[in-house]
Amino acid sequence: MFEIATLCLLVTLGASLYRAIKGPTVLDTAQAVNSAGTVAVLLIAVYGFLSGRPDFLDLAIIYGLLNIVGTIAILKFFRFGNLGDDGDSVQKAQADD
Amino acid sequence: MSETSIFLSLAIPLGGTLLISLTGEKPNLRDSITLVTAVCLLLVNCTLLPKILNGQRPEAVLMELFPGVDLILKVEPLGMLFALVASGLWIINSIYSIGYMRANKEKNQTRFYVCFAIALSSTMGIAYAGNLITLFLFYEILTLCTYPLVTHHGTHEARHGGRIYLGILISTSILFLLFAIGWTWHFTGTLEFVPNGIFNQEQLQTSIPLILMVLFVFGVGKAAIMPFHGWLPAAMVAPTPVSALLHAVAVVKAGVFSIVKILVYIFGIANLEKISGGSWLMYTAGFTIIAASVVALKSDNLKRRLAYSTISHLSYVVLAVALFVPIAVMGAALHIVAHAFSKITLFFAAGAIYTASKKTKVSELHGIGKRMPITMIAFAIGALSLIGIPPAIGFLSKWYILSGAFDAQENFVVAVIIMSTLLNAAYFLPIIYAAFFRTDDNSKNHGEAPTAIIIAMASTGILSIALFFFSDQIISLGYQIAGAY
Amino acid sequence: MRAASLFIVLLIFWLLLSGVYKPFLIGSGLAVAAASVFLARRMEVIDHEGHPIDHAFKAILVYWPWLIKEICISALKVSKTILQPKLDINPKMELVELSQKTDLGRTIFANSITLTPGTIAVEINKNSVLVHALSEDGITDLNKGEMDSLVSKLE
Amino acid sequence: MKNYDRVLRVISKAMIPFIMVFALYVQFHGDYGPGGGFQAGVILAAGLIFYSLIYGLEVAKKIAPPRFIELLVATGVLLYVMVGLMGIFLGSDFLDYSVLAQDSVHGQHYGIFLVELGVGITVFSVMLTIFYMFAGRGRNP
Amino acid sequence: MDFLDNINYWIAMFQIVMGLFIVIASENLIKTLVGLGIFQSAVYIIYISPAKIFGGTAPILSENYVIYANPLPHVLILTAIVVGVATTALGLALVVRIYEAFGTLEEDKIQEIDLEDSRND
Amino acid sequence: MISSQLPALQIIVPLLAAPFCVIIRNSRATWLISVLASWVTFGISILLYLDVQTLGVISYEMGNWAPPWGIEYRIDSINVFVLLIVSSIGALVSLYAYPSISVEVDENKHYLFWTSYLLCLTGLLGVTITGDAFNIFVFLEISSLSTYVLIALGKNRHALYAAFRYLILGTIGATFIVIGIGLLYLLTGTLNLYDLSMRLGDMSLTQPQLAALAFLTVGISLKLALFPLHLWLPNAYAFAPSVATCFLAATATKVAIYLLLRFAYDVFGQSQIFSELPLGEVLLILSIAAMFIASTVAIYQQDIKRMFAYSSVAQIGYITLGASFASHTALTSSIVHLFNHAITKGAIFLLLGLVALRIGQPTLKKMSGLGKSMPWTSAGLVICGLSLIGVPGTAGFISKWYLILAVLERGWWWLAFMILASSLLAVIYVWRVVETMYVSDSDSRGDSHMASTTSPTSMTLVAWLFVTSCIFFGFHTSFSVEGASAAAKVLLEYTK
Amino acid sequence: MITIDAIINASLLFMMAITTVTIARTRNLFTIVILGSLYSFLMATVLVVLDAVDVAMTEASVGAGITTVLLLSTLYLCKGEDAAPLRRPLLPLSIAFVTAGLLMYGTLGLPEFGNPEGIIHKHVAPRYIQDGPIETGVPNMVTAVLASYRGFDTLGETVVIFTGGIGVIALLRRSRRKTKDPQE
Amino acid sequence: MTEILNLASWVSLSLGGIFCLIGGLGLLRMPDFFTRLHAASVIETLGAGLLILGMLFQSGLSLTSVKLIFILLLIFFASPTATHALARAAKVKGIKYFQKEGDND
Ligand code: NA
Ligand code: NA
Repeated sequence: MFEIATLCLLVTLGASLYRAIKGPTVLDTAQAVNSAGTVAVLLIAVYGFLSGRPDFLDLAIIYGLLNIVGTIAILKFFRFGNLGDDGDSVQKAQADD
Repeated sequence: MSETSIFLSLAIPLGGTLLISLTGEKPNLRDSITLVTAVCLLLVNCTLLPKILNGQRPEAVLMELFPGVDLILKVEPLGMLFALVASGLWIINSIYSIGYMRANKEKNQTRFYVCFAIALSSTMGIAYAGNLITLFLFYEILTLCTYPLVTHHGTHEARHGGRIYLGILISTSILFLLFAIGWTWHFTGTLEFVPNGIFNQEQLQTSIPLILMVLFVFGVGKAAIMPFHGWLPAAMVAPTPVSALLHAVAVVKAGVFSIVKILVYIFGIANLEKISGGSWLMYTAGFTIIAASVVALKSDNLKRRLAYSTISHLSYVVLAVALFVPIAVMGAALHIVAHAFSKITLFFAAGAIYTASKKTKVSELHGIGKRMPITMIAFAIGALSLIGIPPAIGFLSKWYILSGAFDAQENFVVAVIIMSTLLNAAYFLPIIYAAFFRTDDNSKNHGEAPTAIIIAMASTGILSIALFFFSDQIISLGYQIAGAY
Repeated sequence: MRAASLFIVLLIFWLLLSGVYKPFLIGSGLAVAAASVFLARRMEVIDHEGHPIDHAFKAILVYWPWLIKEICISALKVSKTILQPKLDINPKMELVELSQKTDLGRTIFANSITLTPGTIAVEINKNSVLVHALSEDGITDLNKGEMDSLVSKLE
Repeated sequence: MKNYDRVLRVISKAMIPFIMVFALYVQFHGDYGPGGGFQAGVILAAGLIFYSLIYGLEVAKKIAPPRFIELLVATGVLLYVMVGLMGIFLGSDFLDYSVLAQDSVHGQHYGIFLVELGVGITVFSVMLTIFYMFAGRGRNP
Repeated sequence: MDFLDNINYWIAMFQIVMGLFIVIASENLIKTLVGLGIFQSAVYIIYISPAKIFGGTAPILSENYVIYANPLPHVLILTAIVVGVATTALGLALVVRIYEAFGTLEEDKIQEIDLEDSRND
Repeated sequence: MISSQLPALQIIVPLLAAPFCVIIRNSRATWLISVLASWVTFGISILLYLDVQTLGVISYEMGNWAPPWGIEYRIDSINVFVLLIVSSIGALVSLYAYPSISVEVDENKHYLFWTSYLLCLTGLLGVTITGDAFNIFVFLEISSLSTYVLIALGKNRHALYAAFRYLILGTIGATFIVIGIGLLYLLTGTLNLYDLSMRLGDMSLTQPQLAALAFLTVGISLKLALFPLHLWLPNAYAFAPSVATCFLAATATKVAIYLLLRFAYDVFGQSQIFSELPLGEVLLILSIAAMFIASTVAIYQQDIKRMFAYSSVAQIGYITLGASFASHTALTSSIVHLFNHAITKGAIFLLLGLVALRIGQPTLKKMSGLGKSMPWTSAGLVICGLSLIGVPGTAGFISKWYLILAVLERGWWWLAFMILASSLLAVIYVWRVVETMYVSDSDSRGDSHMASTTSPTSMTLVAWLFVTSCIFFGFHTSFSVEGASAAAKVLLEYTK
Repeated sequence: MITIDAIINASLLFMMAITTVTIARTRNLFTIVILGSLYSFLMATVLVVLDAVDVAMTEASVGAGITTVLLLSTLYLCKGEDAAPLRRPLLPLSIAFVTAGLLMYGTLGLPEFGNPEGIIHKHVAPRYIQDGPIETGVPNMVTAVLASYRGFDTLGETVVIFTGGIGVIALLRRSRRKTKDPQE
Repeated sequence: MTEILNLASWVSLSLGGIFCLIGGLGLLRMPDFFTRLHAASVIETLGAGLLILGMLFQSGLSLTSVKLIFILLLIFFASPTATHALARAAKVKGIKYFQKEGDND
């Protein structure tokens, strides 16, 4: 029963990978990798049950945590990495607070 | 006791080095130390002489270099002879140097005397070396410590000359000599100098001894056998006392001495005959004698002419040994002495001429005999000695060599000696003739060189003749060498 | 007060993760929770935003079930769209009014929008949120204000 | 960033204490499940990095002063070596934990715990220091 | 040797080759380091794969299992990962400094500047 | 109690000092700690050396876990010799370093320099002393990472790029080594070197064993800068701070060579690797290439440190040449040269450190007239140069002598000739320096920068200690040759 | 025998390979970094399937966490967006292929993996598995081996990290404090 | 009871898997960045939710379940945050969003 879920997740992972490679923009890649991260979390959880040792869910939690940390880091640097380009929008965003 | 003397013969010049470098600020003190050291060295060497004449062979081990090989000093007649010549001439050379260096206001005089003393120390090491490694060690030190002397002036030409000097000497010694030493060790398991050589009969049957002989002869680049003679004229850029040292005493003599010593004590004169193809040495030496003489004849530069003359006379020694007969070996030993005294006289004269008149070319020497009579008389003595005219020591050595050649029935050698004698005459006599019997056209006023120079030059000139009359000691040493096999 | 409650929550979190109930590990759980609370205070993350314990029960009992229902409905809708042979989408990006007074409220609102498939909160301003929707309906639904008012009640 | 994005700020506030507890959980439960000092150190550092991504480096440096963190770097290694040296002092070999307690298994347990703690401290502080260094360098004009 | 049986080795090999390729072929220092990371990570597969036993489980004591994977390679690779991250961190720090000093991240440009400098010496 | 703990303490002392440096941070205090630690380390090495002389092989079990389960330190005549080289140089260089570091490294980074220095020492000693294959990798990385740092602390911007290149190549090398070790582990199930060599046995090598050997060899060769894998070395040595250059040049490559010997002769066994593989031949050819090509390149260098760095590549060629065929004399020559070259290069870079204090990065042009302004330093350089050439009376001669004997034993007289011919290349590059220092025209530009400061006495003394030992070990060979000979004997005995 | 494990394993590995190829072809550094973190996730998942849970946890936290952050910081500091295209790949390709050949040669003789009869499961390791939990009282054998049996390796590992940290400080600390916080 | 649980578990796991697939398909099919975000939400909400529900049926009342719930919460908190951040970044970057032909707003 976990097999089906596992296979589905694998295919989904493949789809995310395809999107990550295909892009076309960096953000597409970032988004696809974020999705892939979520899928990996699920995959690990499911695999835990599949292999009969669900006590390794800690791993999935870590993946989840790092996925969000990584994504935020990516986005932060993505947006502020080009201060020259985005200066206006950043100031505007800060101004409306 | 004798062991101490051996150590002292190395230590005295080294101690002198130290004192000289410490007293560099005070030229008078420094120069006296040089002289005192030289005298002490000669005295120490003289204490060894009676023992050698008695047939003793004192030795001293410095240390074990690596398992099976010691650094060892061993006094035998040939080395004794060489040591005496070198240390004796150092005294005279020092006197001359003092005059020359001061008169010409040379820089870096302290460095000059330091290197000189080290050179003498290593010359002693070469003379007394008890095995090949020890010989090689001091041989290399000699090369290295004479390099600063050659490049003393620091000019472009000096650098260039120094490169050739060092290049050829280091290359030959590392490439051939060290190789030969290594191979000898591998082949025989020993590096000792022993009478009759270290090869056994089986080993003599192989072709290896011949190869080793070639390597040794060319490896000792200081012997200036063609084609490895180029360093000698190149080193002419050095101040004259250096040239005198290089050409008459330390370096070139160390070269031929090493060859003789290796041929006598590694191969053994008796064994050399058994080495097929060993006669190549004779032909090479003969060729060098003639070719160098021809070049000398063509050189207008006086020091250059003397240099090529040296190349030629060094090969006399090699040629003599290459006859492989005892009497010729004795002749070789004698020629080392003869050439030393005669050639140093010639160089002293050349330096005196330069000091007094700044002249360097043969063609400029017309009538100089009138202004500098003592110099030119000394020059004439040296020249006549080298040509082989009695009563100069040169006659004696040529005589023994020639009789060796007759003994060995080597007509080639006889022909070479006769021909080279003619060539010697051809490149020396015109100088003497011009100096005394031509009038000089336009020369500045000058007289003789400074006194120190004159004294030195006169003493070597006189010695060149005196030795002819008091040659017993030398000949008895020579007999011992010849009897060593 | 908030700190104490965070401490208890963290301790429970520890105990639930742990599963090994030895004195040493429980003790360290206490220490860890305390240390974390200490650090969190230094970081100034324990406030109504960081630890909104006040409305937790209301949120869990009322809001969450409602949200999950919404999510399911919209997810099905989006799935249907994806599965259609020819994509029938009409994306819109429009501002939607919001009535929350705190950033916590705004965040909950925005995240609820985003969590619901078919709509994404792109930018949040003081009084409005820029929403991208897969179709017109998404925005229309939001403009009805049900989610907005439910979230506002949580504040 | 703190003022720039409300969502990130609020969510991170809620998450950070849990990340810290989780990291320490990984540290303390390395004996029983996957994890240990290294992983814990990285996660804890990641938590602080997350914080400083959102609140800014200067704020983060106030919470965990670089000098202090640099001291921790050394402390972790020292702790490890000291535990090892205890083995020598108690008459056995370096890093033999069996002698740390009456019972060798207990000794091992203590030793492993302390050693993992050393690893955790070092890894955490090194990771954080590295991040400080990178983030604090600032672009050259 | 069935291909699929040894897929791990094959892929590891591929990763090594690709990693090495990126390292050598890349002009950009950052990309070089990423390649280096890939190259290093391939080793993990080489070590970890043979540690697994089919039908076994992770080497953490469990009531339901008697066969465990070999824990030793895991330990070794943990160390290797740590070494990898330390290397990467150091490499990146160097990259930052190089960029500040040379104004570029492209190797051939840096080498050009290098050459120019040594000519000026 | 202490004496039985020496193997562990050998590593722990410098290792423990490193974090203390981070805590203390004061420039002078950290230097003192480093000096103290490295001298204690040196002392321990000496004690270990004596122990090995009397007791034979020493085994130490980390954590009291018996090998092959735990990590074992295994000390025999070969690695104790290397330990002694590394720790002695570490100790002496640390003594020398203070004034040099003060000038060449930023004040607020001194403690970081010392920490890295101690870590590098730890790493190199760890690689040498350990009897566990994977532990080798771990300590190799400690030494490598700290080496990158030490190089990058050089003030010139090229130091950064040099360090980066070394980082890339070094990591590739280390990874190759790990792959090799991994393959060996897969094939034998053990990581203990002794156990490995037992389990590999003397049967002919299987495919994966050959691959493991190949990976190990390439990896180690990268680390030891075997031609043509030396590309990282010249700039790394040229632009690192003088102290670092000296320490690394004298130790790092030597430890890598030790590793090569260990794996080739002990773990695999020469009968396997030399009869079944062309490893010996490959090593031979590369060594010869190194001797000639690297020396030739050295001749054309203007930067003196780089010149001697290339010279190192060439000299490493002599060492690997001796290792490329399994005979007692050859191995002895290899190990003797490992020792002698460590001293010689150490001395050269120490002296160059003194020069650098005076004139900055030493180039040929700037060295003109140095013979007058820095007579002692220049004289030292000449002596060391002679040792590089292999002039008798210097340590370099001894190594070359044995190498030639070894080659002649094989009947390869042509090779002996080539070895000597390559020494002539050394004459050329050494003499370029000597000529510049001493024989310069009177209008030498040197005088301008020379008159100023005098060299720090401590530095001069240590440098001259090295120079003297260059001569000392040229005459007094009982330590170096006998040590090397014993090591060679052990290596050949391991061989089944 | 094709088990679900094998399928997961194989497909994840293929995805890794594809990711690597993409990284090699991509010029945008940002994309490369993001793909790098994806690569780590995939690797970590493979490691889970291979029963190396501790390693998986580490790889995930390092690869997807720390390394990504560091790479991004570097990108920020270096203003780098695009890498130059790869060099003319003749030399790199040949080096890579020699290595590949070597590896293939070696791999062909390697024992099949997954087989409990493999030599690595017979020597040394059995004690860790059988006695490890008893001798150390730690159920996680990886921890037991890591911290006790091979505790010295782990000390070395800690020192490696320490060295890395010291190195980064040495390289990146400015002599004069001039911090310009990127966030503000 | 067990069988019912198993069945429920099977159903929800399969459904979860299918929703993930649908989300993945959406990632492939959707025309622009924003619309793909919507597709991804399906994975993160229904896909994840159902899968975890399925696992919860298996694990029953245990600490495992608690961890599963943690994971779900984590996904529910983190993924919209990430999505929001991504969308905002895209907006700032000025990435054009797909509009139906003829729609000019
Ligand atoms: Na949504
Ligand atoms: Na663990």
